[in-house]
Amino acid sequence: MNNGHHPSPNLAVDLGGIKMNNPVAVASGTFGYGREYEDYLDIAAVGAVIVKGTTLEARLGNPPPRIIETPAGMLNAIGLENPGVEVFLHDHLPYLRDKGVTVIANLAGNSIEDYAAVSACLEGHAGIAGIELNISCPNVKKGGLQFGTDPWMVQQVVAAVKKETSLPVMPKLSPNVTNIVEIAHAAREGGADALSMINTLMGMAIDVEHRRPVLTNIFGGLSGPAIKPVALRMIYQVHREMDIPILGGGGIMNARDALEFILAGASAVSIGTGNFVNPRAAFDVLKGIQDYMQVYGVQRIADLVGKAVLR
Amino acid sequence: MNNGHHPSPNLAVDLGGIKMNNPVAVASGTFGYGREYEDYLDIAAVGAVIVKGTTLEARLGNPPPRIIETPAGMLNAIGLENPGVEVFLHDHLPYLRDKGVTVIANLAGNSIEDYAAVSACLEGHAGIAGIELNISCPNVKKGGLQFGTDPWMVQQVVAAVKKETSLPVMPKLSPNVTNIVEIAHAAREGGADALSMINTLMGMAIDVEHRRPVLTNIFGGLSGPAIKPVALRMIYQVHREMDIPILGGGGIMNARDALEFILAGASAVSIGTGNFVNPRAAFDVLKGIQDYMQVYGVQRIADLVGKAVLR
Amino acid sequence: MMPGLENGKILDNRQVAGDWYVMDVAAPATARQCQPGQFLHIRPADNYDPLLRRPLSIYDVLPDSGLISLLYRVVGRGTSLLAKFAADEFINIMGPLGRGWSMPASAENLLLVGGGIGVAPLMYLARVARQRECRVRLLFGASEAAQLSGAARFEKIGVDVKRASMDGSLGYPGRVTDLLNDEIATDYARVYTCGPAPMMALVARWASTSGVWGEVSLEEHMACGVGACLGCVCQLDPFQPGYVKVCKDGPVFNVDQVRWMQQTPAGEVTGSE
Amino acid sequence: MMPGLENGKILDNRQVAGDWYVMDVAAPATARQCQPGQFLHIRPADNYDPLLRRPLSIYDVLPDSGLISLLYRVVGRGTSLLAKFAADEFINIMGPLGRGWSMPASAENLLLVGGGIGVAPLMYLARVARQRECRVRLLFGASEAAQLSGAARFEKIGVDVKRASMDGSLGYPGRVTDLLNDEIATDYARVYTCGPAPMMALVARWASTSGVWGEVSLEEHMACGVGACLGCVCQLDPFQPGYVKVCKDGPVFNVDQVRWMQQTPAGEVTGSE
Ligand SMILES: Cc1cc2nc3c(=O)[nH]c(=O)nc-3n(C[C@H](O)[C@H](O)[C@H](O)COP(=O)(O)OP(=O)(O)OC[C@H]3O[C@@H](n4cnc5c(N)ncnc54)[C@H](O)[C@@H]3O)c2cc1C
Ligand SMILES: Cc1cc2nc3c(=O)[nH]c(=O)nc-3n(C[C@H](O)[C@H](O)[C@H](O)COP(=O)(O)OP(=O)(O)OC[C@H]3O[C@@H](n4cnc5c(N)ncnc54)[C@H](O)[C@@H]3O)c2cc1C
Ligand SMILES: Cc1cc2nc3c(=O)[nH]c(=O)nc-3n(C[C@H](O)[C@H](O)[C@H](O)COP(=O)(O)O)c2cc1C
Ligand SMILES: Cc1cc2nc3c(=O)[nH]c(=O)nc-3n(C[C@H](O)[C@H](O)[C@H](O)COP(=O)(O)O)c2cc1C
Ligand code: FES
Ligand code: FES
Repeated sequence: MNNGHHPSPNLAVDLGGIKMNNPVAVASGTFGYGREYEDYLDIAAVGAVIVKGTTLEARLGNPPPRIIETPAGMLNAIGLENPGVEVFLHDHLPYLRDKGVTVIANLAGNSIEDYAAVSACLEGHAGIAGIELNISCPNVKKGGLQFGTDPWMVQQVVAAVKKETSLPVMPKLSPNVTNIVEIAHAAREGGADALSMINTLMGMAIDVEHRRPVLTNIFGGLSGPAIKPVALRMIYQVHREMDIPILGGGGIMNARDALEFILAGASAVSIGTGNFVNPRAAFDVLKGIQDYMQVYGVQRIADLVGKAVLR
Repeated sequence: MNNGHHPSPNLAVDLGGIKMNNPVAVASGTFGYGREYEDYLDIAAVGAVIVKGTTLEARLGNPPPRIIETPAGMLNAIGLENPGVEVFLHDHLPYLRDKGVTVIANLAGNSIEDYAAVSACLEGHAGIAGIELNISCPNVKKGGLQFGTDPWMVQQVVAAVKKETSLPVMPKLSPNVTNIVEIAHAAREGGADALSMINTLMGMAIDVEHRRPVLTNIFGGLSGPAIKPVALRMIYQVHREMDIPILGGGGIMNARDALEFILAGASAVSIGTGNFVNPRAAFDVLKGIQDYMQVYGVQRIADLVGKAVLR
Repeated sequence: MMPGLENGKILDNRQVAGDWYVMDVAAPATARQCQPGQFLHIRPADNYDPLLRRPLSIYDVLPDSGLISLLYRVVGRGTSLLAKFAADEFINIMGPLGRGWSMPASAENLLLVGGGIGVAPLMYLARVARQRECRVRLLFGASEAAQLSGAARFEKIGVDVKRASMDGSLGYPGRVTDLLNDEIATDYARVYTCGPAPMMALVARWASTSGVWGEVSLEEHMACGVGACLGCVCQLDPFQPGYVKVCKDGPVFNVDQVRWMQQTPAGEVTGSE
Repeated sequence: MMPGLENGKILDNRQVAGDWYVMDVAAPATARQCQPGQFLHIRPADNYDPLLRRPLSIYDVLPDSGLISLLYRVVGRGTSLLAKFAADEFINIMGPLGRGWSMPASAENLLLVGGGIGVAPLMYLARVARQRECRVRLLFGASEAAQLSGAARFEKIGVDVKRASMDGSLGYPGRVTDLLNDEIATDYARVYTCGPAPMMALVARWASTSGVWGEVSLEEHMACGVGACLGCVCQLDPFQPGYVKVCKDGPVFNVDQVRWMQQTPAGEVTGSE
């Protein structure tokens, strides 16, 4: 307990049941299984490590090239390469648990049954704080239509996962939609405990010398500072319409960016591409948020959430 | 006529009836009424000047701040400030016509009747090569839902305008949609002669010191290099599904960018934010396209359209 | 007057006080066209970070030598990059842009009031006015003495400078507008001012109540700089609907066009600091 | 070995031939950790243009003086920015990263084959090998004589260098792999190579057919550099599904792991040029 005149700000966040010591998480697919960044920061001190997207069975992913830089951003088409949920549970989770890392599992699938099954596998495994559902995957039964672009499918998939798990469930919304608020409502109808916003914008790049798409997959997900304005807008839209905790991200590189997200309505933030540029980004962002809170005398991080208002 | 071994490449474009001498246009709202850039380049040599969005009656626009820079982009919330169609026809059009400028009118409204009425006003005025319909406007009769986000409204508004005008009609698609191909189909059903893609992505920015949205309008349109990957993806998606000329734009700063759009499926390109950075951008981009065609021995610009293919 | 685009060659770029810098650029084609009170639209980097140009007033011009001087304060990314330019490097400038000060055609008595970096658009005004044999007095206020060092440049061409500093380190200790109390309005044909909005509001009030013709120079964030994007608008009078474009209709406006508000919330008139 | 993040101080950054540069950086914490064949992930600009880091091989290291040298070719935006750094400026480096060359523990005969800028990861390998009293021969091929000037650095530590230049201006006129014809495979315990993919393929074939143990260093576009993003993968054998991460599993791989194709379309194995 700090009894001084400037008590350290309270940074703890309860993200719909996901308990984080501080509001700065690292985003799925950008931080591996945590270990990869161990040389750069104390991964147990990160608000939450959202591990690489996991499917029921192992996936090889897409053929390279898988990434390409774009103005203030990058495109990726990894194709969900991962060793499958069993390997995650047995090779990676115990290590993270022993280290005291706050782990959020990121799950993906191509059918409602996939999602349900992979979620069920997590039951009984200690050390998972919650589930982030990557719903930007094609639903093979619906001709490849992405789950995240259809409110009904969003509701169904969330509900199916809720049935299989005792963990908090946080669907990760795709920004490639006309009406994000409608999708958010559907997610809550399905039983979402929190929302993660946003996943990547779908984009592409062309190699003008060879006259072909740069990525073998043609399309890729756009991340990085370029997408920050879109992410902020969507979070603001959802936060002003409904009362559900939001994990906000998309282009966060520094504390100022993170504060924009929190003021727009995010209870916590996630850093993705920013880790590649600065492997200590999560640490630096947290430090900057603390400094801001001290300067402005903000006691609890929750006091900033959604506080951007026109006056 | 060039009788040499390397004939000058054929740059002319027929954009669904809009005849352009070359494929490089300047985008609505970024080039005023052309005159503003006269000191920097020969505006009659620009492929087409798409003038500022015009409504039936004059509009004051939004209170400032209206613009803010973002990573590799900018947000704008001008709010369609314009003097109304009559002032355009009498104060601006004659000047452009006398100069020999290829003019595309950009029309906007808040009801189908608005669009029809403002289109009808253009009839009988020489010097307009075509109409670009800005359908990223709220439909007041549908509770402010944007025309461009609903296939049925898109079809209706295009059809209504087609009925009033003998000019080629090119709706400008909003990228803030789940399924751009569906919108494109609707536009063609409505009678669109060409498509303009894309308008701005909806975004926002927050002032963390003052804890308020930066723009008085809260939301603004994101333009500039940041959005290029999204624009390319949408054009590619539409071009591969349907056979309609596309005016492509979104973040074009140089010839390489423009060529990406053409290879993705755009018959011509438009430069918006790029004009602010380089007031001679339209000239420089055209020059760069010509150089590319010479280097690769491309005879007609049309030979490059949609030629990005995986091999 | 034909504005243009020029790669100016930097002759000097020096820190003059704290975060204030003066950059001298050889840009003959542009220099020839410059009028007092106009601005240049400058590209601070040859990349997309930052993307947009930055407007800076024309501080001084020697048209015959093709030289333009800029006085700028480092406040953010763009101006930080400007401060890093070295002699012999090139910088892309667009301009001159905007409607500058209305200049007296012949000898008149002029009062200039500059607050902080707002003194920038007043130097070339003073130079041209002195060439037309005007008597020119500058009330120059800043936060600290070092910033007032530029006063010498004005004095060199015969401007009578009265200094004020907020920290009291040089000249009158306090606000530059307090110096107006010592001025007799009828001594002046014109008053020109640039500085923080509250300061300009006081000068404008002084001018209006004492019937002196006056002009102010305003600021807004800009994209195009040429009147094309409608991004830089400003509502001169909150009780009258409609906007002016600071880049094209201004940046200079007559004091009578502007209705100053006590507060200057977002979207209302603000001026150079 | 603990990789880290360090602001290295640039001691020198000089053009050595055409678009080839050598940068010497004082980065003691990093230098101590470097193993031959590893790479550094470098931030070419302190802004978002470009956003991502750039991987560069460790060309040479003097661990005791905390000095790292990089040899790089200017090919795009990031490397152009690198070339602009001046002495006494700082550059942010992350590393050392990746799995470097498998080093002989004691004196052995080594053959190094470097094609163009692919010679970069071979210098520190040679230095460490020479410290272990290996006999080292380098077949060094480049397009022109100037690029071969770096051979002196190898010779200085007792490496026997055979030169080849495509323009015939120095050494053997033609491809460096032609020099393999003069080599007797049984003379060597190991062969190490880095260069354009077709070159490495020829070296790999020579090693395999003559039964010499060999390693190659591969390249792929990278984001994280630490095995977290799965962006830099490469399919070592087009007939075997599955990918390796060049940044973490490599960049060095055994010649037997890689099945070289005649063509190297997008997505297949490519090597340094
Ligand atoms: C007509 C005009 C003349 C000016 N003359 C001068 C001058 O002579 N000396 C000087 O120091 N400053 C002057 N300014 C202000 C100067 O343009 C800003 O300080 C500068 O653009 C800040 O850029 P930045 O990247 O350093 O700051 P940032 O805050 O990082 O800039 C972010 C964005 O805000 C804009 N911006 C920030 N502050 C201002 C401002 N006060 N006015 C307009 N846009 C702003 C920038 O152009 C940019 O688009 C003038 C402004 C205008 C409009
Ligand atoms: C492990 C490793 C070691 C390397 N060592 C060296 C070295 O010692 N000296 C040297 O000159 N080059 C080396 N390269 C290649 C070097 O990384 C690229 O030339 C450089 O990234 C190009 O950046 P750019 O911005 O100048 O070019 P751009 O083409 O503008 O780069 C655009 C993007 O492509 C990536 N990229 C472009 N070319 C390559 C490439 N060949 N390999 C990987 N990514 C690429 C960039 O990192 C960037 O993300 C190495 C690459 C790898 C993977
Ligand atoms: C290389 C890469 C891989 C990613 N993999 C996943 C993934 O497996 N599951 C997922 O939900 N999101 C994935 N994402 C999306 C990120 O988690 C994050 O939502 C997105 O990149 C936007 O945030 P940013 O701009 O901070 O990177 C990935 C992003 C990148 C760049
Ligand atoms: C300041 C500004 C004003 C704009 N005004 C209009 C407009 O009136 N009508 C319209 O259809 N599009 C308008 N746009 C959108 C542009 O025409 C263009 O579609 C968009 O900016 C994307 O292209 P860019 O990235 O090249 O700027 C405007 C864009 C900007 C930046
Ligand atoms: S900056 Fe574009 S209109 Fe003024
Ligand atoms: S660069 Fe991220 S895994 Fe190799």
